[in-house]
Amino acid sequence: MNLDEYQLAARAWLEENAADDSPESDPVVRSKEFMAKLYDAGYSGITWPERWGGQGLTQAEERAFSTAARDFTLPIYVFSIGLGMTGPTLVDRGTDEQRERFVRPLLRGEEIWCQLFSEPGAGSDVASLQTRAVRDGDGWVVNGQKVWTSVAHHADWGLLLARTDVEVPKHKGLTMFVVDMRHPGVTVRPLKDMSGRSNFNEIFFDDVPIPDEHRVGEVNDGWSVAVTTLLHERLSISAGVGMGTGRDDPTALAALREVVDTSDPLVRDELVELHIRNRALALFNQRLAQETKAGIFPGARGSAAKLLLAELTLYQADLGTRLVGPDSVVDGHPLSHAISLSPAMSLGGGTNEIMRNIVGDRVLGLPPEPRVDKTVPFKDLKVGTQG
Amino acid sequence: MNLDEYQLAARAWLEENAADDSPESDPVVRSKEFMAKLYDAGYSGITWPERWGGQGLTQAEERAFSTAARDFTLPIYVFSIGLGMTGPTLVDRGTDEQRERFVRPLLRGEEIWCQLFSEPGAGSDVASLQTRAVRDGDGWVVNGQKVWTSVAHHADWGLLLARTDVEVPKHKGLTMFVVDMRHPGVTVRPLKDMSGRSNFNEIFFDDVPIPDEHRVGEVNDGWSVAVTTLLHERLSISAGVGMGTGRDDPTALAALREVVDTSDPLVRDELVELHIRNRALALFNQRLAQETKAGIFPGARGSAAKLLLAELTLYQADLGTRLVGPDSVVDGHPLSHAISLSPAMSLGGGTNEIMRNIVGDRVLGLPPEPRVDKTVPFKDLKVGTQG
Amino acid sequence: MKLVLSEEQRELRTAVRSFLAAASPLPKVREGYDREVYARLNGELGLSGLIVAEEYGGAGAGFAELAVALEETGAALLPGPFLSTVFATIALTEAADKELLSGIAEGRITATLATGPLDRVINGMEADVLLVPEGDVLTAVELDGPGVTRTPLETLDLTRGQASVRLDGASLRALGPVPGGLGDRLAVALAAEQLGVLRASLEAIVAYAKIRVAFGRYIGSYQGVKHKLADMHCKLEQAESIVRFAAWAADESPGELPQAAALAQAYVGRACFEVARDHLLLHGGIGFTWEHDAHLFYKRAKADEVLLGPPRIHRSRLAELLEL
Amino acid sequence: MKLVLSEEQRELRTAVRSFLAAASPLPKVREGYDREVYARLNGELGLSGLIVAEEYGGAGAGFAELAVALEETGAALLPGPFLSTVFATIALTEAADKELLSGIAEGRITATLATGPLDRVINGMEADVLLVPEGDVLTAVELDGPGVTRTPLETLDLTRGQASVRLDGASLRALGPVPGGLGDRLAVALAAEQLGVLRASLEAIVAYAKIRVAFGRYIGSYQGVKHKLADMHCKLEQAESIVRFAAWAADESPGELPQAAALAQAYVGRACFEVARDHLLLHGGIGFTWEHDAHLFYKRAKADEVLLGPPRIHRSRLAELLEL
Repeated sequence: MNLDEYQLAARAWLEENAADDSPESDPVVRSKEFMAKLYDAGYSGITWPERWGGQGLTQAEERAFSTAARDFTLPIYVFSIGLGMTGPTLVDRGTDEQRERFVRPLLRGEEIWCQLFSEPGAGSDVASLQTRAVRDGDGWVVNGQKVWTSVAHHADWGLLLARTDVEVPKHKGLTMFVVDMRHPGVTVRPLKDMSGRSNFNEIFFDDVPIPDEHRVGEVNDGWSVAVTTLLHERLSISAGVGMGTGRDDPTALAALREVVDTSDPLVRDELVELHIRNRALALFNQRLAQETKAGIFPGARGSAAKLLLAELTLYQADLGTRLVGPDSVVDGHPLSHAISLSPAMSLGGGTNEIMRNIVGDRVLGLPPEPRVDKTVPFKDLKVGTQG
Repeated sequence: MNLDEYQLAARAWLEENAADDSPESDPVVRSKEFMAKLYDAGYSGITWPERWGGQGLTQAEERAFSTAARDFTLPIYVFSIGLGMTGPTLVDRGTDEQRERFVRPLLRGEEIWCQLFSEPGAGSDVASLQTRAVRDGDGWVVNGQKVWTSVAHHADWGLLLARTDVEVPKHKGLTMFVVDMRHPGVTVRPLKDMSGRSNFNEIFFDDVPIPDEHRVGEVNDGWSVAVTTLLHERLSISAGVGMGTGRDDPTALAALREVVDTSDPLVRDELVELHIRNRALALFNQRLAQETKAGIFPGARGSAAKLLLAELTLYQADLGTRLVGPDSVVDGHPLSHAISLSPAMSLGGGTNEIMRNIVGDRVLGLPPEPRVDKTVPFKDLKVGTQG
Repeated sequence: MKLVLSEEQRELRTAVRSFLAAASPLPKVREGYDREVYARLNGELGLSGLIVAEEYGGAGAGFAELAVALEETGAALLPGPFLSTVFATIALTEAADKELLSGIAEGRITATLATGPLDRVINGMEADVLLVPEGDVLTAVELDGPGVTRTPLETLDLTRGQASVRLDGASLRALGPVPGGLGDRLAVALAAEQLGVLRASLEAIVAYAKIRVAFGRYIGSYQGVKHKLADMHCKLEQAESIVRFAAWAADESPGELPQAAALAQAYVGRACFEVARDHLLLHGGIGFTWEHDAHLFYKRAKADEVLLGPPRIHRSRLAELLEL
Repeated sequence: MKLVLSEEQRELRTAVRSFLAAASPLPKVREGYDREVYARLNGELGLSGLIVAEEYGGAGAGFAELAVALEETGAALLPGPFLSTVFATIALTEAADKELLSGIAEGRITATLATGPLDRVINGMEADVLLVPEGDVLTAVELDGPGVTRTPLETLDLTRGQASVRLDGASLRALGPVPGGLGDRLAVALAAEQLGVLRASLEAIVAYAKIRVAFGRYIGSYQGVKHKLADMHCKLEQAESIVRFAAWAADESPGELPQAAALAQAYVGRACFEVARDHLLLHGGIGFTWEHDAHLFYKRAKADEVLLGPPRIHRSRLAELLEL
């Protein structure tokens, strides 16, 4: 079967199996059922090793499937962290026992995963995290707080980055673990964002035990494991697998031109600007995709695309409200929701400042900032918010 | 005589004495003649101490004179550095002998001054300069190169900042001198700027002797003297004494509206934006002036005004060329000259980045950058351009 | 032209600022309109009668003073019908209604003004009286009177509500002519509030940049943050200068008022939103949370920017006034 | 749609780039048009005949290849009538004049095209032939023929001259119809050159930021510089994507060409000037000197931005094409 046939077959399967959204049923149950079907059809873990439950195929098939899936909204949201980040990390860095235990249940939609890196005091500086894992007999005990955790309230397992040594510089005292999210010492509290929705959680760990078999990578080598995860996160965001296509975006040109006065030349020119910025970024993204297909990997240049998307998102919602005027901010106008959510893309997955640093350092090869935090023992380092 | 009378008298005197520009005569001769008249009339060094040739009056009289002078273009350009920077520095920090020797000849228009701080390798980081002054018997000998020096080709004296100790950190090994610009070891070479004009010079010092009596301030305390000079420079720029009013500016709204198609709503809106930015800055400058009059000194907030002026200058010339189109860049169009000169304000007197640092550090009180250059002996410090 | 506050104006500012800091801190702001705070605001500081003529029991102050007060209520995101009552008071200039004006001056009556269709009236739920310009005539209706239905609207701005008002047989009382230049004066009043929102946003993020650490350094020490804050400060300086000018023009120079008012909305409205947005973004993830106050300023700034219409109307107005 | 260069296109790029680096470095650029460099450019690399059909002795290549070449001549600020000859070649699409086209392909004839009034013709002093669209008909005139007076103009752009051409009894030879979409193709060609100017400007300042020290650190390590350079890189990525798209549309998708061409001028023209400007500013004082090359890029970028008319015309065109 060549790639085109693969894509056609995938499309046919999706039309059969992904069409009915049955929105009245429980979304988690629906997700689990769909993942099981996906697994049975051979579309779960397309590029993952066969030995652990994947299909052992290449990026080409993965891309063909994504292309086929573009017109569908696959109900796999609760598995996005597992499939995009924690699963690939275990495949790359886990022990065989861990792969055996965790990968197949993930691919079959039996177990939901979340990722536990971010902390309120650390922010962009992930490695300055303060959650502690302390030796306790053969295992470990965890105490601390995590934040910005998607799907944690559904999760069975979490990939947890914790501090295991405060006497060494911050990057050198971290260890990665798999933690049981069903343990009673784990408290998941929904975190309301500025739009009033709760898409994230805060997690509190109160003497949560972890067996040493659930350690991923060496003790104090957790940062290198986290780098693997974050790499997968970035790939996953830029690929946007299974995410919506923004067809109903109230800030898009198609939507705005219907509700604004296009007889006003100034309004028309604003819409032209919107078109220009959209096309510029869309073509850049398409070029990156074509390059990837041709074997040129975008690497840190993907951070430029992410930065541009973040700025475009802010710009579009702002423009929409300015064009529509007073009506846009009352009575549940879709633009009202859009303007509330528009900062999200500039904050999640690295702030715009972090993206600019990455582009400057890794794409342009500029000299790094002098770092004050690379040699100081963690216990002597300033972190978080200092009154 | 109250302030209004003072201002009226000044205006009457200026109408009598500053009206005829006689552009055919030598501008330096004209400047010197005018300064002599200004001195005799009691308008030279209005706030400077009487003992050294000034009038011993207050900022109020100074401001009244400036207001009266607003409609005149006083032919004092070659004295601007002396009156605005080097003279006040000598009044503040010179010895009585130096004040006696140098201040009155400056105020009477007999001697022209330039200021010799900037170097090609130092740029914004003035204190990293490399021109050396070495002890030689009772005096000093200077070797090195200075740049961006206005009126140096006419100057009799220069206020020179030179390195006298390379074993200490960069700010602590500088000394200030008065140097004889007529000495044969001083070479003044005009420096052509990107518009093709030569408003600045490069200066080369080749074994130029300086007697120790011409040292200003203590040995190795030159940086504190330079700070005094730079403070006067900023005040002098923000006051804009005797400078043109931009009446003939081809990038101003008044000029542009005459040459563009204002029947196009998009063009009109661009002109509205130009108006908004101009008024915003003009009103800010007026507020600063009113505050100064009321005894609230702008301090580092003046750097915000300078930054805004720099950006406005770039924006206006850019806008003008965009509105006028192809004709604006050929055949000596005034906008062609304006676009060539428009970067000047962003580079002279501190770059926009330096201005933002000043506003951030001194107005907003933000924490400083970690500094790597404050403790290292100068000889071990990276400076200039490193291949 | 007067761009610097007088001694008395500075005292007024200090008084309003300290009062609001104590009586209406941000956690309280989230709870919405508090009549008791208003009673004290009016009783202790006389704010409701600030620009009401002395003959109606007000302080007879000018726009310069009003701008000082609005800057502070804006900075504090004071909820409730303060701005709307100011709008109404401005509208009553030529239709001076003794009962209404002295009620407002005493703090007994709160009011609002229809600045657009009645299906979005600011503080329509809290105000007692709604003023509606009907052609050249200013009319009034009691909002809790018969024939009036008001429904609260879901609003982006969590600190200033709007309501949809339906009049069905309600009696509109004609008060007199709509004053000339009403829109200009509303624009200046709103710009003063926006200046406060801008200033408070900048102050909040500057304070945070001095205590928040990333990679072992205060974030305010990074030029990526510092230079942005410097640019925001430049906007503040210009916005304040424009508001002082526009307030002075409203008081002293009617000929300059139209341009000054359009300039104020065109510049200050935009600057306020940009600063509030960047202040939120520079807080990082915490600024995106409901618990943090950043979004309150961001949303107020956006709601204010479009309060009097799509912002381009102020620019078009300027184009006309400049005879471009 | 093809946005990535093929192997052959990358080879062409390398060839042109290395040739220009050796034959026309920036110090030489200041000396102006060098016929010998052109002879080699056309002889060794066949650039003048790149898009001339094979039947007229050209390479018959497409806009994708042309864009590669123009990007490099732009990055090198190659002086002389290269772009103008490209413009003329494009104009000759439907009026294929064997003598002219094979002369161009052989590198024997340089040409230019009137893109506006004859009192400003790019490379009017250097070109041999001027093409003038007269209504629907393309006409040609020998620039050194009788009845032609040309006067060099003082131009902002020091690396591309313009001339005022006066025709006084000169014979205009009619060649055939002006091709449809001529303006679009010129816009794409110019955008390719602008991409080169943008890229070279960014490369120059990135290189400088790695060697210039201020306050004991490389200036590129300051976020004030680094973040600006990152934003400039974002513009480069988008500009390149748009140029590839527009060149592809010119070759393969005539229906998409008008929008792509207007987009290319609207985006790339602006981005090119902004990057060239910021590259000059970030050099500090040295960038303001005549000796430094920064101003050459800055001036070319500005001249290119307005070459085909005030930039707003491209935006208006987009508005029309989008049926807004």
